[in-house]
Amino acid sequence: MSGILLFIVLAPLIGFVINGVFGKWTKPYAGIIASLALATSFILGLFPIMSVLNGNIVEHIYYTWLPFKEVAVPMGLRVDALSAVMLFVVTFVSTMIHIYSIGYMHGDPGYSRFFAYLNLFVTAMLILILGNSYVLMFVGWEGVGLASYLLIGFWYEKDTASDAGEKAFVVNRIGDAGFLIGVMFIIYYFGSATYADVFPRAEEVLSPAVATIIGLALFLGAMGKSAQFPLYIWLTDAMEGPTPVSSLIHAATMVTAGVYMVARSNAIFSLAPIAQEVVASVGAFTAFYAATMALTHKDIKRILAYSTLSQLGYMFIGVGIGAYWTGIFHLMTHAFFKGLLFLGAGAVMHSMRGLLSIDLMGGLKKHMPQTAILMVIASLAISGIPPFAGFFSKDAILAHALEFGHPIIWVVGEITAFMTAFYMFRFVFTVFYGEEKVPNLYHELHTHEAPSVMTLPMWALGILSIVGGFVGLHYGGSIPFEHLVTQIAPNTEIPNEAHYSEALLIGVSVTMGLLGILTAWLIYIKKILTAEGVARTFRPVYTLLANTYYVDEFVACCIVKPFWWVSRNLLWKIVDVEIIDKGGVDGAGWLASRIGFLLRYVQTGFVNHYAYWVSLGAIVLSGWYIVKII
Amino acid sequence: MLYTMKDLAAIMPELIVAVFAFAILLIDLWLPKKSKGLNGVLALLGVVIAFGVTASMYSKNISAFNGMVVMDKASNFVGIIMLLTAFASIILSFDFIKREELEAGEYYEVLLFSIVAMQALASTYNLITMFVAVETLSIGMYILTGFLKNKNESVEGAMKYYILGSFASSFLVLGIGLIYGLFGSADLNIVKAGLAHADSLHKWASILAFLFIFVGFGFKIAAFPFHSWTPDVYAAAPTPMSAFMSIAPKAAAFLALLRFLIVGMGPIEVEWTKILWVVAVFTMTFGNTVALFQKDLKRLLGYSSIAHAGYMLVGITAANYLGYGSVMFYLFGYLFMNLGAFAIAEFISTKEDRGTEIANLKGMGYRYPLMGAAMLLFMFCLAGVPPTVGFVGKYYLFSAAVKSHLYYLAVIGVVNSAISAYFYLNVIVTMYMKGEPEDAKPVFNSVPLKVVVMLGALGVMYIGIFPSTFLDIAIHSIGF
Amino acid sequence: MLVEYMIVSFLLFAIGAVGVMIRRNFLIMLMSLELMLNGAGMILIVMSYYLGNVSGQVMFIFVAAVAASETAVGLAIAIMMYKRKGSIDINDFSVLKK
Amino acid sequence: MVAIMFFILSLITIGGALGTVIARNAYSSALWMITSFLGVSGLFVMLNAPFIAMLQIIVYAGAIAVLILFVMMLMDRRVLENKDRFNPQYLWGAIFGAGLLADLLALALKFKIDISQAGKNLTINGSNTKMVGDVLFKHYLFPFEMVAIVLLVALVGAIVLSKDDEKEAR
Repeated sequence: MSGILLFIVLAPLIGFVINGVFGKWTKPYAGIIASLALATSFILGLFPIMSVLNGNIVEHIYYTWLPFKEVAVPMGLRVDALSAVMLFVVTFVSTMIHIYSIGYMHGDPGYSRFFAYLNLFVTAMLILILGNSYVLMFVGWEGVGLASYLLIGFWYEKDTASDAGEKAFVVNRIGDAGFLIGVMFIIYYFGSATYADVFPRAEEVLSPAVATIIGLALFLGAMGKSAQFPLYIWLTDAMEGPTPVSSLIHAATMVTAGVYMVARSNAIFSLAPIAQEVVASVGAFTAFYAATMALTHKDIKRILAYSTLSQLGYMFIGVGIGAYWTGIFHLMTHAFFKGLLFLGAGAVMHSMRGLLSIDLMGGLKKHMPQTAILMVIASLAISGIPPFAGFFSKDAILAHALEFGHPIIWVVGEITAFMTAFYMFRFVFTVFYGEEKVPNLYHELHTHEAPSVMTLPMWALGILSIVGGFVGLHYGGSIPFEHLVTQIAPNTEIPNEAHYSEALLIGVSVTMGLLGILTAWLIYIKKILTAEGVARTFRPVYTLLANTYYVDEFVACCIVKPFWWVSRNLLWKIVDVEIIDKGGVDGAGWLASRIGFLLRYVQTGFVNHYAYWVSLGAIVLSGWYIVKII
Repeated sequence: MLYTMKDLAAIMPELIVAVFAFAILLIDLWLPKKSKGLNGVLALLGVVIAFGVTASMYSKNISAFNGMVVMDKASNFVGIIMLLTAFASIILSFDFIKREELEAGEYYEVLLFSIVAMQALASTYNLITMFVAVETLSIGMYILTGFLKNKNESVEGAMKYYILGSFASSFLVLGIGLIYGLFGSADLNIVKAGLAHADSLHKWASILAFLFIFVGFGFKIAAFPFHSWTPDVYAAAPTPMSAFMSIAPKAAAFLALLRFLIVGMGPIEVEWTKILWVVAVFTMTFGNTVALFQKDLKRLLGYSSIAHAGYMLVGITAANYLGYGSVMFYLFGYLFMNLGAFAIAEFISTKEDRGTEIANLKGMGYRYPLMGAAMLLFMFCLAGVPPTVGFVGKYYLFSAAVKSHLYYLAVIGVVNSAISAYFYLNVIVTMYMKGEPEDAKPVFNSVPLKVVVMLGALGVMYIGIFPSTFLDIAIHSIGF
Repeated sequence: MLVEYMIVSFLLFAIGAVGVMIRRNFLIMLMSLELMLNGAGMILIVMSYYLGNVSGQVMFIFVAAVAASETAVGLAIAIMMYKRKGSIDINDFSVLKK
Repeated sequence: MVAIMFFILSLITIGGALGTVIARNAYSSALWMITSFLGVSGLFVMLNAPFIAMLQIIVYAGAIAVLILFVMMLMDRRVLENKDRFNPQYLWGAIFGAGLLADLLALALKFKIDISQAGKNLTINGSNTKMVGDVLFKHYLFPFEMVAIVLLVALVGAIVLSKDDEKEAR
């Protein structure tokens, strides 16, 4: 088993080396080589997963890093229930996206480079999830950052792309500093960073205050990687990368690393209620905030990017309230349907020659029937409509939020669910239904269905988007997924758990989702039906329709428009662009440049002035002691 | 008082290097113009033999010349660092000297004599010997900085280095004078004994003496505010020499500083840790902040070396053996990353013939994939990204600070290394994401340079992944 | 008398330091450096006298020898400067900055 | 008597130093510097260090000063008589110098050591030179050898830097 475990990580690395070093020669087969490497990983990964399902923990240590006195870091790989889920999700989704990319990236000059980077990314991600210690996790953490950054800037000829890459790296470094501080604290208190050493002793070693500090530091890292408010700014810019990258890295796998890390550190977070509260609140706020953002955008990839932020917020609610398994559950289902949504968007872009605005699209269903169906499936899943996958996971999170005593978060979550359904179906209805908005556009662009090398992986994800949630059903009194994950990440014990009728909660959730879809339908489909001819012919019906129309108007004028306005002008333009983007990022840059400017006065080029500094140093340092003695 | 063979054994590595330096001095006179390259080979040979001797005598512990010279693990460890640096710099110099038509004999001779001085600096407990050694190596460095005497920048660099270096060493002499006045000797063991039962006034006066001596050492290791020569001199000096002087003199000066602090100033540890705390924080922050605005690779590396001196001061400030050992280990790792980065600076300035502006790195990642990948590695290593040696080194430096309960210092260090990622990253961005220059020239091959770069990359990775042996040696090298 | 002797040597040192910091002529800066070094070296002789210990005088020999060789290199640099720009004003040599 | 001698000699020393720093042209600076060195040498004699006093005259006032004067002869007169003596921010330099001096004076005033042995143990058989030689070659042999290297390096360096180059300037 130890060889299999090692080879899971090595297979994509070998792919990376082949495509990276011999890229010139392997170019025509780069995609196939990369996909084969990943498929190998996936298949090999099934063995440890089976073993975990039988109740074992697979852990092998390969060599010991930094063996010095009390701090030794055994480098090994570990598959337990938590990493088994991640392993399955990462290898499966990656394999699908690799296959899809064979079609999508076809003809790109950097074809082999692209696959080399993708393989590098998967290697790092596997190190992140399979590592048996925080140190190894950090290695993977930095590795995925690097790969993501290389992939965002893949089309480096575009200035926006390289800028976005840079931004991603810098914002992530802020988070990474937090993570590193957390890890240093852990090493300081436990004398080790290995999970097997840290978690069993967490309760006896850590006081609540220390646990809170460590938790918050780790969460800062998670905020950077998983793009939580206010460190989310890099994610939307990261959409400059090729669409499969957005799908793989910025939706399905890498961004969930933060959620995984928090769930992994459950022993620490469970000791720190304040840190948990922060995690859940930030998650809830991000979920809501990002959903309002998604309402207004017209660029299909940005809509999906904001939607990703929002869904990540849900996951943080799940892990923040202490029901870690719900967060991981949503992580899994989200990987399926969000991966699919991005691939669908990629297929649309592919056939629309890179056009992104939903204003230009409409009625695409006729030209791309398979994509349309898949997108509807994915949208139903994300909207939380049973029996699609998203329903189970989202419902689990929200139900636990209420049960663990967070009613406000529950309310926010439900409102967000409504908005989610609305913006997703706004997207679906405007793009795939209705009429062509620009006459003859499709004809000129030769819009057609994507090749089957792209649609087949989409179908695979589509099927999982439908059935993937069934592991969250009750089977004989227990939920199998919960049973699996809580072995490793038990729920935080909450005194006086509240009990609510499950049917009612499900009812509310489903209603919210349906309501959102209905609203979108009324606005984007119904509007077309209010042709005046119909109105004149059926006078009594007209009143009804008119009334319905009033509802539309009402919704449009009194709810949607103000909301629109607020979210666009206030939240997006002011908070997002002005405060966070300009104030935060540019402000930091500005401040740094001012400081640097001042400091450059030190280096005037005149040797006299340099001597000033030397003597000033001597004076200040000795003056310090002179003053003390006199 | 007789000096015996034992005394000579203690200065064996110094003697070998010095003998080769004299040999070059003599042989150079008879060499015809076109075979001046032999000087380089001779210098290389000397360094290799001295390396072999140092390594073979590694665990010896000899005190010679009335305690003026000692050979212990620490001096040998630093000796190995210096000789490796010298080895790489000499290899880099081969092409450089040919291209710039420099006087090869004098160049190598001065280089070898400065190595002798550094070896002496690293292996003495006597302040006056330290002073003489510091001056010898400084004079060597002034000369090497000004070696491109047809370039205004080079003359300017030498001039600045000279004035500031002499300025700082005057402070050093002042401090030595005060120490001598207080304890009647410049020998650190006697100073320690005297300081152990000194009254408060004596202690206070010796802190001032320490401060003046620290000006001298701070200048050599480029600590704020004695750093100002660094970027100018690095930019001005011949690139192989910038590489050399960013590592070897620093290593020797750090060891001398450690000896001075641990042995001589041991009894007033509480006080000097406070001073070094402040200096370390300013040094790190200054180096990293100003480096954000650099447009020239060599200047960037100059500021980055200031910042790295700050990180190493963190290890000293921790004042425990983990910290001291980490400094040694960091120096060892720094050797590989910095040599590699400077070699790349040399590479772009010669191969493309366009100087060392960072903008000239454009598209390098694709035109020279192997060199680009190596540079990426060096930058990540300098930024402290795992699994490179930079990460391991910083990890140990900061954990030594944490061990001594200097949490703020550790946090400032971590934040600083996060800031530093930005400008190292900028180099990578330029290499991979800023397009290609229009006037890309065809590739030349310079085997020695590539060898240095590849060895650097190998070292950075290998020590980063399997640091245990090296760590063990480094940590146990400080045994005084 | 110890204090007076120390004050003289410190004055010498400080005046030399001021000279380095305010003069623009390289040669005069060089001379100021000599003053500094001499002032610092004088401490050794003063201490040697008051401690009744001759090693201070020996140390001064080293300082003097080093000062001489330093001056030799400094003068070589002065000649380089003069050859390059026909000036030994340090303000003409301030291209490297920032 | 001793006090008067000390006063005169230190006046010469300090005056010479001030003259060096303030003098308009480099020639007078050099002469002031020689004056100062001679004053220091006189102080050394008072401090029972006749050998070092001679060394001071030979090395500093002799070798170094003469070397500097030689170099001046190579240069154009204009170069040595700058119109701007001081750099524009000289005030800061003066302030830092004053600060340094204040620090050092405070140190001097507080400095206390055991001076019961003052002026003793500096000779063997009445010869200071013998004593110095004895200590130099017995205890300080290693730094002495190092000094040989310093001198050699400086010699080679001075030659290589100042020698004319056939190549065209760039």
